[in-house]
Amino acid sequence: MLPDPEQSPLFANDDPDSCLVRTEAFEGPLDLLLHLIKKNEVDIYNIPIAAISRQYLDYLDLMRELNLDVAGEFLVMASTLIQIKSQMLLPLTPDPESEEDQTLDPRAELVRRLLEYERYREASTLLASREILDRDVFARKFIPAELDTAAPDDALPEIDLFELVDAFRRILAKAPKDSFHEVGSENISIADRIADILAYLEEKETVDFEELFIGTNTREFIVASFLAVLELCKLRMIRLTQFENYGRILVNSTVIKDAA
Amino acid sequence: MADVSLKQIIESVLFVSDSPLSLDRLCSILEEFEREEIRAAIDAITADCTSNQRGIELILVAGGYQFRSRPELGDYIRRLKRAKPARFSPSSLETLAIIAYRQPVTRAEIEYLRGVDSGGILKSLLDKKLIRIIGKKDIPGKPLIYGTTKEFMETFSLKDLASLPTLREIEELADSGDDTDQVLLPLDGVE
Amino acid sequence: MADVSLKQIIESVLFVSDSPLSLDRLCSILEEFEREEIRAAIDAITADCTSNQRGIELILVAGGYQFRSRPELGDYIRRLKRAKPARFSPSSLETLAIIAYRQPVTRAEIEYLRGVDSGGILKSLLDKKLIRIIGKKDIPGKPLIYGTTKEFMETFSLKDLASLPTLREIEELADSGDDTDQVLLPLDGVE
Repeated sequence: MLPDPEQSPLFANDDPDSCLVRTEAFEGPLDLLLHLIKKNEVDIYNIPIAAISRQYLDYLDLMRELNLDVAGEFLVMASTLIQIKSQMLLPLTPDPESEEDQTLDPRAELVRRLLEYERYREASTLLASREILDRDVFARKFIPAELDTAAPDDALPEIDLFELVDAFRRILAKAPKDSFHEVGSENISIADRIADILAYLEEKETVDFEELFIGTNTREFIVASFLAVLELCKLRMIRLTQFENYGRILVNSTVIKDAA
Repeated sequence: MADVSLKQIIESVLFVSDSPLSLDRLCSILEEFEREEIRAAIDAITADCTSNQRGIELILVAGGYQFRSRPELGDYIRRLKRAKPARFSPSSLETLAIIAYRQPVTRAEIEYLRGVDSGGILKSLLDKKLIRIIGKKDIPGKPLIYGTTKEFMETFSLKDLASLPTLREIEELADSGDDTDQVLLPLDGVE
Repeated sequence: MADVSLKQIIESVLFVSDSPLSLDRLCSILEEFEREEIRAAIDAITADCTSNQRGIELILVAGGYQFRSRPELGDYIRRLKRAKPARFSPSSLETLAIIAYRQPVTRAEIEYLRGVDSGGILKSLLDKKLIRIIGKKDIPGKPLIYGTTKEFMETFSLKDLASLPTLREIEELADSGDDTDQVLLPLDGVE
């Protein structure tokens, strides 16, 4: 016999001393909802929304009473629950997309999310139960003496992209303050364009200004190209010449060819 | 060097390597041997470890071969290491599971699935090299996409990604009418 | 754990240790065993390695026991090292990061940011073709200007420089809710 979910209290508490639980045991609203569904022993496909939302809100109240921060995500879910609850009070709307006599259950999306979440939670326990390196099994993760003395190689090292950004982040954190400026994606595409333009000029020496803008005609691309040209002028790596008013503008490379 | 066997060579090479070595890698290092000979020697070493009551075993992990201590000896090794054994919080395991099974995946997708902000956890998984930035997704906002690393497979003793434990399939929602792949998330505009 | 032998235990402990372990140390780690038993197990392992055509041997070095590859296999082991991609040093990584994100950039600018001489590192990054000299800046001294190369993009599988993750994207991860302290809350007995 399933207990009547409408009657089942959330905090049924026979032994108040033995019932400490960490709020973090609920990783988020989905976790809390799953807990309530299990606790009430209700069918996940047929959640008694009124009872579950009441218990959910009780829990949030309890957190507030204890002066705990209720994370925004919990509040978003609370409003979702209330919305579903009010939709459930309306007569079910027939699904116009469906030929069959089907109706849209307002709970459907939430149920799908819960099931998927439950699936990943299950996956996480499977991961935790594996033989974890440095917990259950151990390998030699050091360069042994016999390799240490061998000659180093010239192969390209392996780096992770994140390591690169993180290195830059650390540099900026300790670099003199006045050198700080935001590196946004725009800045990077300018650098990109600078590299392209210089490569282009390496082959052609002199080109038509407009030639530099051939490519994708997105606004972003044009702006980046233009700023790249300005930056290169500033660095005096290119020179712009115009023969007459409103005439063609020619771009020259001034880069001193030099064997590095 | 006629007096050493291929088995000895492979054992010593695998022994000193600090990361798993794939069959391809072994073949390119030991180019004077045939792939089949190398494979046979690996099998022989694997069998030796099992039958001769050894303290280590040869396993296939992250696409390569690596000697590892036998799991039942973990207790003794932890005494030597003293350092706290690697531990994972439920939230990092959850996040890792989502990335492992759904990669490439964006932060927004992870957060939709978990229902909570996951930036801090992503950062710490990146720091631990368990996940990596694969690139940017070609949708408005160009969010970063994440995937798991070789270290992830090494850490969880996975031969390859295909050998992730299979999950109970989600039953299609009864009467829900739409049978969208679970791969699709109603995320457009959530960014 | 009656089903594992002392020999297995000692093999696995010696295997994972990154430095030689003395008999004293082994005795203190494996306190439930007698010194004589441990010594006998070590001798047995040593003998096994010699008689069973193994690729490694157990030797006494610097007062402790350590597995080493057999000296006559050194040739093969050195091939492993040659074939292995080197790790990037933190200073090269820093320098490369500055060039990637700040290009076009001069050596003086790099050194200003890093606070140390970076000539040697620039040279080695140039050798590895990860960076290149784009040109000279037309200011007194005509310093060289550096930028990244096509090889750099290939190394990181980047479509273009715009696909480099931005600093802001990483900062956002780092800033969002880290694993905050866990608070105890009275609730009914969950797990």
